[in-house]
Amino acid sequence: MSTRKRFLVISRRPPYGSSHARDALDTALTTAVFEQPVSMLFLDDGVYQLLQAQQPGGIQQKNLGATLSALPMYDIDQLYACSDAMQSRNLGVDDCLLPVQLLDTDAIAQLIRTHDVVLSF
Amino acid sequence: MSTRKRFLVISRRPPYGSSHARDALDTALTTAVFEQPVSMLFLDDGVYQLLQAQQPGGIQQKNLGATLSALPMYDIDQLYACSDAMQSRNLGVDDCLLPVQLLDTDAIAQLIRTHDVVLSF
Amino acid sequence: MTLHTLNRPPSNAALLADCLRACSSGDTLLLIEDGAYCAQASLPLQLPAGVAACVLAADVAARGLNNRLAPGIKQVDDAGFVQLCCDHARVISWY
Amino acid sequence: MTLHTLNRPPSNAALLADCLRACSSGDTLLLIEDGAYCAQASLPLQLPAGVAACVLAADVAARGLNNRLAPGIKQVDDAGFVQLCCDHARVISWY
Amino acid sequence: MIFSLLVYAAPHSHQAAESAYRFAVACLAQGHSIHRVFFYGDGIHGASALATPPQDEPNLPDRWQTLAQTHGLDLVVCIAAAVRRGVLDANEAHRYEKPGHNLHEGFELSGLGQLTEAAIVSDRMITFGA
Amino acid sequence: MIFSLLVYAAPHSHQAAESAYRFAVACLAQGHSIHRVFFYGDGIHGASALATPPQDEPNLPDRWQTLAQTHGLDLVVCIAAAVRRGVLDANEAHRYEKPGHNLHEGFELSGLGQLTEAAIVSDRMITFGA
Repeated sequence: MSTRKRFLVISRRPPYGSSHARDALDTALTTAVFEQPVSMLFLDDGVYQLLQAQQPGGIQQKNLGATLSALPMYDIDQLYACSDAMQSRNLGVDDCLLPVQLLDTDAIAQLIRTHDVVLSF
Repeated sequence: MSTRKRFLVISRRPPYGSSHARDALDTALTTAVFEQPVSMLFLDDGVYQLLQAQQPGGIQQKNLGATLSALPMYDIDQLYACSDAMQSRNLGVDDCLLPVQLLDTDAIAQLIRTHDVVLSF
Repeated sequence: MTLHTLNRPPSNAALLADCLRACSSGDTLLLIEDGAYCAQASLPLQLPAGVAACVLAADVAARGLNNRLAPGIKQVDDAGFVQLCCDHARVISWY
Repeated sequence: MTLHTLNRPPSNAALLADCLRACSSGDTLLLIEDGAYCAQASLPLQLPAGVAACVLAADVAARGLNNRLAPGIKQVDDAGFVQLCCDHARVISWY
Repeated sequence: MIFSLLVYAAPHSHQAAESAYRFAVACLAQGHSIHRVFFYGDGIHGASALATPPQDEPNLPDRWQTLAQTHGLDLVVCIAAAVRRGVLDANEAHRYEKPGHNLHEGFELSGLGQLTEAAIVSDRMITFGA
Repeated sequence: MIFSLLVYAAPHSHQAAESAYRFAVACLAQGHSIHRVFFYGDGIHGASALATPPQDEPNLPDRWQTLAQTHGLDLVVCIAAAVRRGVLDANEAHRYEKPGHNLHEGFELSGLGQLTEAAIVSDRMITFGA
């Protein structure tokens, strides 16, 4: 495994309702542990993962927001969110629990072209 | 089980992609076998189940359309479809593999009020 | 009267539309799980006349939506969910 | 260049929109499973310039869509799917 | 009132499986009775004896069994849905010559008619789906 | 070319599980090689030794095993996803003191890192999801 590839993990689902968001996050973390460069792109309802003040104790789940906040510690700092998805949900970067870059349509297509492997959840 | 209840099975998913359509159909058939009056209502992509000429041999699945065609033999002849869902998909009653009554919004709400148990898939 | 539960976010527009068109006056819509996102003030529900909406409190808290709810939507706990089932003749789950 | 596969019907409008906005000129969209419903002439795809669309033949036949396809959308078999993967540098699955 | 529940979602994959359990607990706490919980579709995985979630995630099959013992619920798993997906009791394992069985204690495999019967004898039938 | 597949959907619940198998067959028929098929999320049910579909539905775990034997594929199941959902090999069953195990022969449980590794060494990684 001397080769390095640029990984992009796309996360489109909201947290908690299904395991997609958690699985996307675990995939990104594992990829980083394997010392591959990894970016994350939040699209559609996936941007809801970024909302602050998640308190999932009442539904018997782990806090996904807390895990997301730890991404920079794993050197996952290339975090992107679809600007249209944020705007149509009335979310701003100030509502987010960690810094993300907002991308428009052209920038999303460009981001994809700069990655070797794209895993979507 | 001397009581009789009026059952409504709502089927909203297209055939083949997931097991929802098949499970809705099996539920309706079983309910009829238990001699309960049962109606079926096709909403949203569920109306695609009604399309003629389904040939799922290439995807290793049973023909759902063939099972649907058999519903009247099980005395399930109260079959309804959402007229908006049909129209927006360019489907007419002539495209359907068995006779269904088209219902508008008011008629759908009315149909629900006349049933005791509603099971949706 | 019917209790409608809905557990998907507003992006599942067809589901929400089907649910709302199936509501009659006197019905109640209870938003659960990812349906809690439908309770946000920024995406106002087009409720038919005579239909009330409420949302499961644990799902609101889980998703960090406490400060984002539309004013007309009441939060209920699990006991409230059970009570709503008792108060309506039938329950339809939209998912 | 990227091959995009999509396996949900047009009612999942947000998925289709995300897929199409992620396409660059030279990319190909392959409709599979319930994605075959997106290949219908009655619901024309808004493909970006330079993006071709095709659909998996077995999924078209399964769903009874043979006479309903948009003219510009080519049917491919499983071998064609594999070839499309080879012809593009990466594959993204939209589901 | 008499309730029955239809669980049509798998634990760990969809929240609906956990919502159903929470609802059942609330229902019983208010003095209602639950006639049957019917597991259908992917919901049948909620009856797996081998499910081993991490310590900080609930083990729903265990919890359902405990609830059923305490309150006399009937936990019925659709046999057709379960057998094709790989949840078997000893009988089915024997019938199909499979090397083992994995239906959790306290659950039983039966036909879809048990869903119809539950709907008939209960005042309310609530579906938890995905 | 070297392919790897990510299967993120369960047989009998979503068509994607069957699509993945068909794709693998077509891939091999054209002379490509498949380095690994990685089963994740609900896809892990595709590795159940107890799955018993009706005669007219394909048994995907059996078919994957046969394909793997013939063509030397690596069938890896995400251990974290499998264990919480109730698909165990003998080791995990022993570790968690479970009464049996149900991982189909020809599959192995391993970490999510095997997905990363597969993506690195393969020319193409194709996801079949639900």
